[in-house]
Amino acid sequence: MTTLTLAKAINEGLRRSMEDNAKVLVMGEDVGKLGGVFRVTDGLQKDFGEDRVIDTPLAESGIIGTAIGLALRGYRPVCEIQFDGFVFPAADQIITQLAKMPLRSLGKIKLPVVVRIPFGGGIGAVEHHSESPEAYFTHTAGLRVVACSNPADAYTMIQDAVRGDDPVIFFEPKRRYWDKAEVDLGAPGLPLDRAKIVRPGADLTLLAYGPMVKTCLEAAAAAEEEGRDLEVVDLRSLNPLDLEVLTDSVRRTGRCVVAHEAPVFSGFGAELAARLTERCFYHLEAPVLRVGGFSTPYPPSRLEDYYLPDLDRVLDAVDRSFAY
Amino acid sequence: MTTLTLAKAINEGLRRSMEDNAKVLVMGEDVGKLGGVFRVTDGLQKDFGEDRVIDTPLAESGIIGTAIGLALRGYRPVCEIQFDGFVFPAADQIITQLAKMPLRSLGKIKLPVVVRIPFGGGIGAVEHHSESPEAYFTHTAGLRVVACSNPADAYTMIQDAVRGDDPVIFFEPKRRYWDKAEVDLGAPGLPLDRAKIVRPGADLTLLAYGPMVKTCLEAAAAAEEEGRDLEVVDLRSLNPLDLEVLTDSVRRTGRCVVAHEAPVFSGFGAELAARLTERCFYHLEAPVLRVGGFSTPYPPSRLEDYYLPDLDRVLDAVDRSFAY
Amino acid sequence: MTADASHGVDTPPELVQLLTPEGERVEHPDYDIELTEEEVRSLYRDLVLVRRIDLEAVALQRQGELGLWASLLGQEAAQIGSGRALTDADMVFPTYREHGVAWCRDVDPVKLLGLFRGVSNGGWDPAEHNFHLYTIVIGSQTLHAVGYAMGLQRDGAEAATMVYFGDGATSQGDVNEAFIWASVTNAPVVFFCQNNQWAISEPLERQSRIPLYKRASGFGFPGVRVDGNDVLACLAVTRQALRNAREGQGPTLIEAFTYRMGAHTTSDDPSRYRLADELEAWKLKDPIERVKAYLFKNRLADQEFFEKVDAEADALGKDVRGRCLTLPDPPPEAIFQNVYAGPHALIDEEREQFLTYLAGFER
Amino acid sequence: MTADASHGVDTPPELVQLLTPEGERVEHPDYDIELTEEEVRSLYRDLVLVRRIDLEAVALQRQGELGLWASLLGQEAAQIGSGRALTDADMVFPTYREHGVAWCRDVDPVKLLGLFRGVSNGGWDPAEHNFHLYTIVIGSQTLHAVGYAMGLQRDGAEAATMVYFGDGATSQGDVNEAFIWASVTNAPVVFFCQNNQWAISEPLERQSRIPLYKRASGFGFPGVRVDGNDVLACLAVTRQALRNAREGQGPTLIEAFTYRMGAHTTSDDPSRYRLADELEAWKLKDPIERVKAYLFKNRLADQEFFEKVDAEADALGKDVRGRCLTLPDPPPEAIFQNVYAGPHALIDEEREQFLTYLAGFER
Ligand SMILES: Cc1ncc(C[n+]2csc(CCOP(=O)(O)OP(=O)(O)O)c2C)c(N)n1
Ligand SMILES: Cc1ncc(C[n+]2csc(CCOP(=O)(O)OP(=O)(O)O)c2C)c(N)n1
Ligand SMILES: [Mg+2]
Ligand SMILES: [Mg+2]
Repeated sequence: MTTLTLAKAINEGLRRSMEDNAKVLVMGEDVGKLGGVFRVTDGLQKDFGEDRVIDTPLAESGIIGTAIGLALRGYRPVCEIQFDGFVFPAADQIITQLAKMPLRSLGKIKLPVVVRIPFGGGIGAVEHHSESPEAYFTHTAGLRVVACSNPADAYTMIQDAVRGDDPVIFFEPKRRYWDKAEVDLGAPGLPLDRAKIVRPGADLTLLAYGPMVKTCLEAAAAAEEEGRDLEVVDLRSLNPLDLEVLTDSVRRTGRCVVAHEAPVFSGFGAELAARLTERCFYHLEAPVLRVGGFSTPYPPSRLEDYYLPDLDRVLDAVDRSFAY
Repeated sequence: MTTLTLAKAINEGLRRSMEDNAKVLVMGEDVGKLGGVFRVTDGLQKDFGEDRVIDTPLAESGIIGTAIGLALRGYRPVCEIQFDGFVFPAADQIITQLAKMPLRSLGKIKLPVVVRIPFGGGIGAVEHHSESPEAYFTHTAGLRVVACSNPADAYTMIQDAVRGDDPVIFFEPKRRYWDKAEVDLGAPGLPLDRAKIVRPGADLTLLAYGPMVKTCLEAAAAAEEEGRDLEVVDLRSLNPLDLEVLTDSVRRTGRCVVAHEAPVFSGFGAELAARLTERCFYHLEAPVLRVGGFSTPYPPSRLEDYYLPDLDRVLDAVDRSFAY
Repeated sequence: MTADASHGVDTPPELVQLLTPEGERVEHPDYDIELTEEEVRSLYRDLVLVRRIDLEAVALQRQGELGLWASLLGQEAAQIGSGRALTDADMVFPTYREHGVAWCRDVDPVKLLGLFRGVSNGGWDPAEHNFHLYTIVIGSQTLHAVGYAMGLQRDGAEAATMVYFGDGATSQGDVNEAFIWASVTNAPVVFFCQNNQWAISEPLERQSRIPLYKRASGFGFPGVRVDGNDVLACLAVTRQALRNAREGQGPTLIEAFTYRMGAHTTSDDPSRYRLADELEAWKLKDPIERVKAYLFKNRLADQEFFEKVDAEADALGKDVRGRCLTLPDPPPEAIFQNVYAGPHALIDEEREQFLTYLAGFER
Repeated sequence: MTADASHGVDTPPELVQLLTPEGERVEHPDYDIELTEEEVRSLYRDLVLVRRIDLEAVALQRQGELGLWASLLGQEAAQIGSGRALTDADMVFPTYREHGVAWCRDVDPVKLLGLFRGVSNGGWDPAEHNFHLYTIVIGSQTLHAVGYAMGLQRDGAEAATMVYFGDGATSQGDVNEAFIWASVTNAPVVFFCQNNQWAISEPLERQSRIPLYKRASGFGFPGVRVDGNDVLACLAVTRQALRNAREGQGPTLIEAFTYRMGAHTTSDDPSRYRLADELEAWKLKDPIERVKAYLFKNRLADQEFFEKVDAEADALGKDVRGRCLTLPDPPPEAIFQNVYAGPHALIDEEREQFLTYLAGFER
């Protein structure tokens, strides 16, 4: 067991992947000497060389487009998008090419491209540096979408993402990059498409992923003092969902609150609410409620504490659920 | 009253808008001499000149980006994206600029840009010509998103979209372009953000927009023969939703099926299901069910009849709803 | 003047030509090519056969057998000339109109028809032919080509990639990003732009105010304009560019100056936006006629040869048509196949539900 | 050679310079400028004042008063020279680092600080200053600038737009599309690229293998490289380009060759990727020192003048700091304001729910 920050855990996972397979490449803006603006790729270029850790021109479409080409030649590129808000110039390559080319080829082509995206707010940043664009990708068939929430998961999930033969959008909770935890560098993790009950409970299910897992755990701890026993489930995989675990949890508790930072409207929480309601209709004591960002652009940072769902907002939703 | 196809109705609406306001421009690929690949802009360049009906270079980001610049100078551009699947090169300009600039300016800037997108399948086309990307935009705060379903609405909705001061993503059901109906060229339409009950019914609410409205009306007609009285609501506006009309309908009928062509997973139907379940929890006899495309890329056209929700798939969902 | 004098609005474009429209063989100081009689005849045969496949496809579309077809009529020389310059190890990234290049890469024409018929979105194995799938989103394949070329570099392979795109495509951000990537990495890639003068209804002036081959100068690599209706010149220029790429000299942009003699696709009506005169003028520069004239005048082929090729074309057309008509529709469950390489719970669930639903109709 | 000879890997770039690093006034055949003593002193004052604002902002960030700051240190001449070339009617589209241009457009520096403090994402009225909002998504504003210029054309306005971007930005598809749009429409726009040698940690070689000003030649309009640390040259070259634009001669690309003397932003640590020597070499080319030397040597200003400017800078710094500290946070409900111009049911509902929720804490 080693104590690692989440950023360092991904770094170690990438390093392990690169050691295991010479076809694994890392590419993106400033990923080389600088080690990325969050230092997630720190030291990799020094150890694996400029051919495997590529500082790219400043153009996200180019990053994904050339990564696809490299994958077609047998490489396994791990691309870094510097911040969530800068993934959109690459939207076309991701949505029309990366996601659809394997089907287009009737399975002849595999595209093991991982797109790492530091996402979410809470770091006092300027515009475009605090967003949560996951719903754009969960709706894009052909992609796997995952989000890690803690160092141990991050370490194995990034390796699994790199090892798999499908394109993966890999969300990293940037405000948790500096959170530390014990990581067993030898242990295999839960499979990439499995959810994890991170706190068992009987009264209500809190569903979260990425940065909100910690918030939900805090909310559950606070609720405990009021005598409420909340279960917290970390989705880990957003597409596909681990519906067995989710359905079972919601059927047991009869109540569910979904939390994410992205705007609630047409956000990923809607899918969770709609699908779980279909599956748990007779078990639900209350509608699945959603807590998330407002249906506005991410506000200037002096307002982000109001915008981001925090412990209080989560508990408010819990209260509303129990009011049914 | 005049009989017009849906395509011609939009053409007439655009013409009216351009006559009313000299600042209104039309721009896009092939919108000039050709009149657009669907002839929606037919004749406009001839009558309003090349300065107001602009054949642009072949680049969607450029189309939206320059339209934003023109709007900043006081123009009201109506952009055509040639097909649904080609909107993604413009995703960045739409999502990070068009949608967010008004807030960025604290309201100093208004961006009356309309982005017309012929969408949906059913025309036997090759890849990228049959998609339904609405959920990418409904989740993007700062945009209004509407979809017309018939000539009369199309005629007034396009004018309202052009007249408003917000950016509007305007979806046109391409396989209904040639549907004809009576249009009153003088009458004002329902406000742009209002839903319309296009067939009243008591037993179940069918929610649809764009091309699926017709399919749902057919389904309702078929269900009638089996003694089921289905209400069909045409959303017209996807963001914002006309929740009053929707909630009232679902509370009355106690059952709801949502239909769209886009993949169900993380699609816009999820928002409808989640939100209406919150609002109608005690009235619902069954979960809100969704019928839509599968969670796969749009298939080659020889398979599209299986992929697209048709009368039978809608009725199957209706049956499932009544089975609760 | 510090303003770059080469911004070139005034410089008249040069055109590499080795065979005039009248079938005269001409010299070019930088590009020449030694071909056997047999090789020239073989190029002629290629041109005729791909035109026939194309005509057959247009007819099949008219008869409702294809949803759409993008004709290569007029662009045969650009495609055969460049396609025959490739070695097996080279990798090709086409648009949706490179039926002639597909022919050079031994892709069964019926697979191309399948795409336009709607039985698949692709249909051949790119690795088997070193010919990537058709790409419909304009320009996006240019970045794939550069990425692939970066892979070739890392593999130390003696090969290059060649990517096709149209005049309209040069306006897309992706194509320009591809130029940047290629020049910065010195990737072994040849950008082959078929300037057929039109992007659907838009003439070249809507995309550029200078000749397209000059675009390369802004990115620091060579650009060359070749007579796209001259199969010999296309072969010579492309061969040279590919060789340069393989030898580590980086990218080249080739502008093949040609003409889209047909409609943009079978859905298009060019009479709405261009004059018939233009087509008539280009007919005089037909890419096949000049080779025929050359072969004939120089007695490199006789009537018998031409008849044999025509007969072969007829047979090929018939074969392609016949096999197109019997192309089976994919089974409905194909919708769910190959979306992911690994297992995927959501796809599995939807497939199962769908098959149950379908089975309900059989009861 | 038909390959465009101007692909220019070998051509050494020329640099328009009117004032050497030592403060010598030099002639240039194409660009010259007549300025009164007063005008040169005024430029000097601008340079000093914007550097002071910048230093103050860096200090404020260090003290936790700003979330971030993107320093213009070293780029003052490029920004003041070009900014002072503008007329009131011209419209400017900046990136996030054009504090010097903002100064020329009379934008209150505290409004810039507000953005980096996190009280707004913009903060000034673009129309009031003809200075658009800062744009953070690299390159996207270049298309807005061209669109605006197309509007100017339609209005018959005697004005141009100028758009700023960095060396890194030249790799973005949008920037290249902007070049295409501008050249095809002959729009009155000046592309002002501050090549400060770095895009965060990436040196220019990651973006281009030839001098950036040559990019324009690939699109058919003039490009020019100017000494970006020479305020006179920047003024002269920009003035000329803007005049050309206003007179219907279309776009120009100006590459201002300069250096980012500080970190990319206050979050950055340049010691990880570049050598201190480089900075030392560029310090000798400081944009302010050379003007001072020129004024002093030519007795166009005396010690008193320099002291007065310094005092003014001190006062300005103090004023800016003071007002920054008292910048009020926006009220929470500002989250919902200005998202849409018209009424929007969803926003209204969320605002109401949120305010009710907030009120719950007050009970
Ligand atoms: C991104 C994108 N936008 C629009 C289209 C629609 N479209 C298909 S072909 C075409 C014109 C292409 O012109 P060009 O690049 O010159 O190639 P050509 O068809 O002439 O071979 C357009 C606009 C598309 N396929 N992709
Ligand atoms: C689309 C996009 N991708 C990435 C970033 C992150 N980023 C901010 S500044 C920067 C470097 C910009 O370099 P350059 O264009 O040279 O401008 P400079 O900062 O040197 O003035 C990067 C990569 C961004 N803001 N936008
Ligand atoms: Mg063309
Ligand atoms: Mg820079």
